[in-house]
Amino acid sequence: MTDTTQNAQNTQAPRVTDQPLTQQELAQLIAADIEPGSFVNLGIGQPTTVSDYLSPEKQVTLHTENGMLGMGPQAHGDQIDEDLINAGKIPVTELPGASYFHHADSFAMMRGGHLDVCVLGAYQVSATGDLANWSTGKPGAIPAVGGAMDLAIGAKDTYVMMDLFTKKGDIKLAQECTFPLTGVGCVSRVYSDHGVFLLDESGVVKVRELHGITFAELQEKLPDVQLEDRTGA
Amino acid sequence: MTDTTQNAQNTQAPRVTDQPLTQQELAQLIAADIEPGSFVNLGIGQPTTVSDYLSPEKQVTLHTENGMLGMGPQAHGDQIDEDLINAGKIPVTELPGASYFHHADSFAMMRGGHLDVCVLGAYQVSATGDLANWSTGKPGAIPAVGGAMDLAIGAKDTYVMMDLFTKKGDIKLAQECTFPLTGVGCVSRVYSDHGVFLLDESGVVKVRELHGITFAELQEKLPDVQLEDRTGA
Amino acid sequence: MREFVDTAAEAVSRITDGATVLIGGFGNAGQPMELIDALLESGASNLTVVNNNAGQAEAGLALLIKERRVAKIICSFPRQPDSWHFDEAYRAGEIELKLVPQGNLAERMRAAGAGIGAFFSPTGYGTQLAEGKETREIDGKNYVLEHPIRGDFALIKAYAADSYGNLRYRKTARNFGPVMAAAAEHTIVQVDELIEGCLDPEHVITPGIYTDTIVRIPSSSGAFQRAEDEALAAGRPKPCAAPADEAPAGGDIAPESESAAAGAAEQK
Amino acid sequence: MREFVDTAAEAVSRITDGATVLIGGFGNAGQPMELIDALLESGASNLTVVNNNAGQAEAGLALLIKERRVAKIICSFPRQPDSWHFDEAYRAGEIELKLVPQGNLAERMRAAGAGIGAFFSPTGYGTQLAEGKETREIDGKNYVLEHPIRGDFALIKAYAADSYGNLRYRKTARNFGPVMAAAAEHTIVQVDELIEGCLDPEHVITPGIYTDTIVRIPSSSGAFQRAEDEALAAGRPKPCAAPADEAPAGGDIAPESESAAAGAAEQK
Repeated sequence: MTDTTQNAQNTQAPRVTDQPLTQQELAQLIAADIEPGSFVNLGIGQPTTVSDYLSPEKQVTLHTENGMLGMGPQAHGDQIDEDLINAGKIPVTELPGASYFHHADSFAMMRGGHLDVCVLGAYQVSATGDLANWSTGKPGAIPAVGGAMDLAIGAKDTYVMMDLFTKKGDIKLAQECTFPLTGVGCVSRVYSDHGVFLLDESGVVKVRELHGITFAELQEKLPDVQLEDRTGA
Repeated sequence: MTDTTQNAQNTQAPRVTDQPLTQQELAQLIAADIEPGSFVNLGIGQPTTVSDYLSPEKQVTLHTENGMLGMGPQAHGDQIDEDLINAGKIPVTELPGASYFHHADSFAMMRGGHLDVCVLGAYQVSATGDLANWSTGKPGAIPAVGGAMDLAIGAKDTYVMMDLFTKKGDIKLAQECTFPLTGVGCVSRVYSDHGVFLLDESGVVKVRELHGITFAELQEKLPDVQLEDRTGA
Repeated sequence: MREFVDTAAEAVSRITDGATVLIGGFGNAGQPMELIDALLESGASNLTVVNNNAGQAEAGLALLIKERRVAKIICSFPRQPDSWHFDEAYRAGEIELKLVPQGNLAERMRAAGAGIGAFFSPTGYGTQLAEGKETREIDGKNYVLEHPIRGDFALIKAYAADSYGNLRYRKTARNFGPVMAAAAEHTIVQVDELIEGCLDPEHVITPGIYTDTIVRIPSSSGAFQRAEDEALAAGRPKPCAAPADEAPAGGDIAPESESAAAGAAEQK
Repeated sequence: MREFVDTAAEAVSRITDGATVLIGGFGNAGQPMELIDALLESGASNLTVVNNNAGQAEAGLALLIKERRVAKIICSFPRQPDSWHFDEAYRAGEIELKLVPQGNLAERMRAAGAGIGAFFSPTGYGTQLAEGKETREIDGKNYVLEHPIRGDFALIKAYAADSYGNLRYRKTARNFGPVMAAAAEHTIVQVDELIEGCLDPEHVITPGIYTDTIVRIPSSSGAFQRAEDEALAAGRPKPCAAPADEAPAGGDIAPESESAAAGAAEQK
């Protein structure tokens, strides 16, 4: 967590709204917050949609941990080359300025902190930035971690993109994670449909945005978490 | 020390002669003992001369630790390219099948035990294969190690090529090194003008060849070292 | 001495029961499918296999596992929708699983090839996968001690080998190949192309010192490469190039063009 | 954001007193001479310098040391016939020397770039250079614990950069460049050539993510490369090729020696 621009908000959208953000709005918000010229890894599922809103002028370079910088959009039709896939094993394209490297070099690039941002999904995030996103810990489940633990610590900043609540209504931000950890103190921001939260080792959660939930309602859901209102509302 | 062919002698030359070997004969002997297809690093100075006797049919590939496999002979005239030098910083040539790599990859290749043989010079070698070749330990001398310690452990087998005696007449093979060590238990063979010695962790020195010195004379010079006559003489 | 052989069966013939075999590939890219099939055919059993996954559907590694020839697997992502043979063997207690984060898997093999005794990795610190492992705080950051993973054999796929055993790869099919080639005692490579003469020394990815047995087995990679070569020769963009209006500008010199959109990035 | 600048002076202008500067090169190959000269000119002092050597004769690093701008040097081989400025500073107690075996030097910078907290190296075990360091026996072999060497800045020389900051090198001039580029917070590169467009993604040695400031400074490398390109275009062997009768046969397949793909693969 080396987030030096925790208060930056690159969009002009209001910080407090009555409705939760749609997935598209959330992706747009994250894309707007990514600095021009950044090197970025977008994780499994929802985070991938951030790329739809990265404007070309920002010159953001995408990394895929199976050995490439300068990854382009998904390949279709004649573009498909079975030797050119992303970490989700989906055929992708090559952008100008791309480069290929082997797995050890690729993960060295992440582990060494050379990427600016990783955007990841999560089951749970703790107030101090612990991440749980690789296992629900169900007994008897076959474990599989892939690159999750490497990605968690694989950039200067790790952003989580998630719904704030599970389908059952449990909040996914917590004083401590109850699911098996992916990484300790690694998440610097949570982008959720109900708000944006800035995390650090203090455990005090800075609430940058709130959507469809009030500060008081949020505090009620998180009785053990110290929240700080930074919405300016 | 993983010398599996300690008794191999690929030349037909006699193992015991009255005269010490010339430097050329010694280089020839080492070259003859290097297995066909080997990957070899020849240290700066005398060991370099071994390459003069490596016949093309043996398909020996030379490594230079500044980042190349497939190094050719020294470059002359128009061949000289300042970007193509050996570890002694002398311009060299490129052979077919060559490859270039960076310093970390190059030393990983050595440290990982992928080279078959390193041939190095020495101030002293101990009966158990300790090597001293980087510092005479003179007080006030400016130390410099270069790749010596990496080379010492940088191959499946480390051969030392040296005169058996200093100019002052001291023997350079000893029960224990008195000079600062370059590596511990790393030398498997000593090729000297006065004989060839096979070393291992037992500390019993197997004498494979003797030139211009008898077994009795050698034992007299090395009262504390257990010698075993393998000359067949 | 390096050997060039004619068939996949010959290529894997040295592999004996109980061997540790590093198998390259990430998805289908770089997967030495014909070598794995030959290993299946060879009958070698009680194997330890290192691969990113644990086999998929009814092919390759999945069949090795189905036939209970793999006693132990070291991988990062065994569980997949079509990993039913692994799932069954695992639930039956008939295969041992060592789960390793993908970057640690790569770095541990890199360490094996590079002669590193062990290294402190930040990945996995504080998680279940680091339980029982030595940890250390260095400069205020926490690390886990990780040890090398060596192979008796590596089975990898490269795009081309020259007559000196130097290799080049294609695109993301490079993945584990160079790392495994250096981490194994004996490296067996299937290639699409054998180059008469030699690769450009500047472009060699795996130097011949790391390759032992080479067999040519043409695959679809060759067709993709030929299509690419033809396009470039005709002055057209590579088939795999993103459409021009999607290409982002690079540095400060050519600040034109467009954006990046990744396909779904599953952490497999 | 990556910057392309016009002069060596601009390129090094961020380097301040007390910085740790990794300087590439082995002998003259890959030595960023003009960047070092600019650093001398800049006046930055109290530097920690990491280089294989400690300056030679009356140029570059030797002059930085002569002017006592280097408080500490980390290198493998300071003592040379023409290292008189270092020798004098060292004997006067005016420069601190950390002597590191060359491979450990490279690997410690590699560890810095790769996020490794520390690693066990066999090199130097049982020697003076391991005194005071933690050691450990692993699988019957002895190792010394070595820590990363990071730079605030790296000054390196590459052969060519494209507009995305991707680099390629020439022959043994590659040496420490790729390792230092990844080990430094800010990497400053002098190149002979700026490629408009981009390098072939398969042939990029240092990806642009590792480069920050790039300046074009033509050097003799350009002349050597042009001579090589001309020879290849004319069907002659590269000037640096060993004479045919010195060439050992290569593999089992094509014991003729041709450099096949040289240069042909750059996209522009």
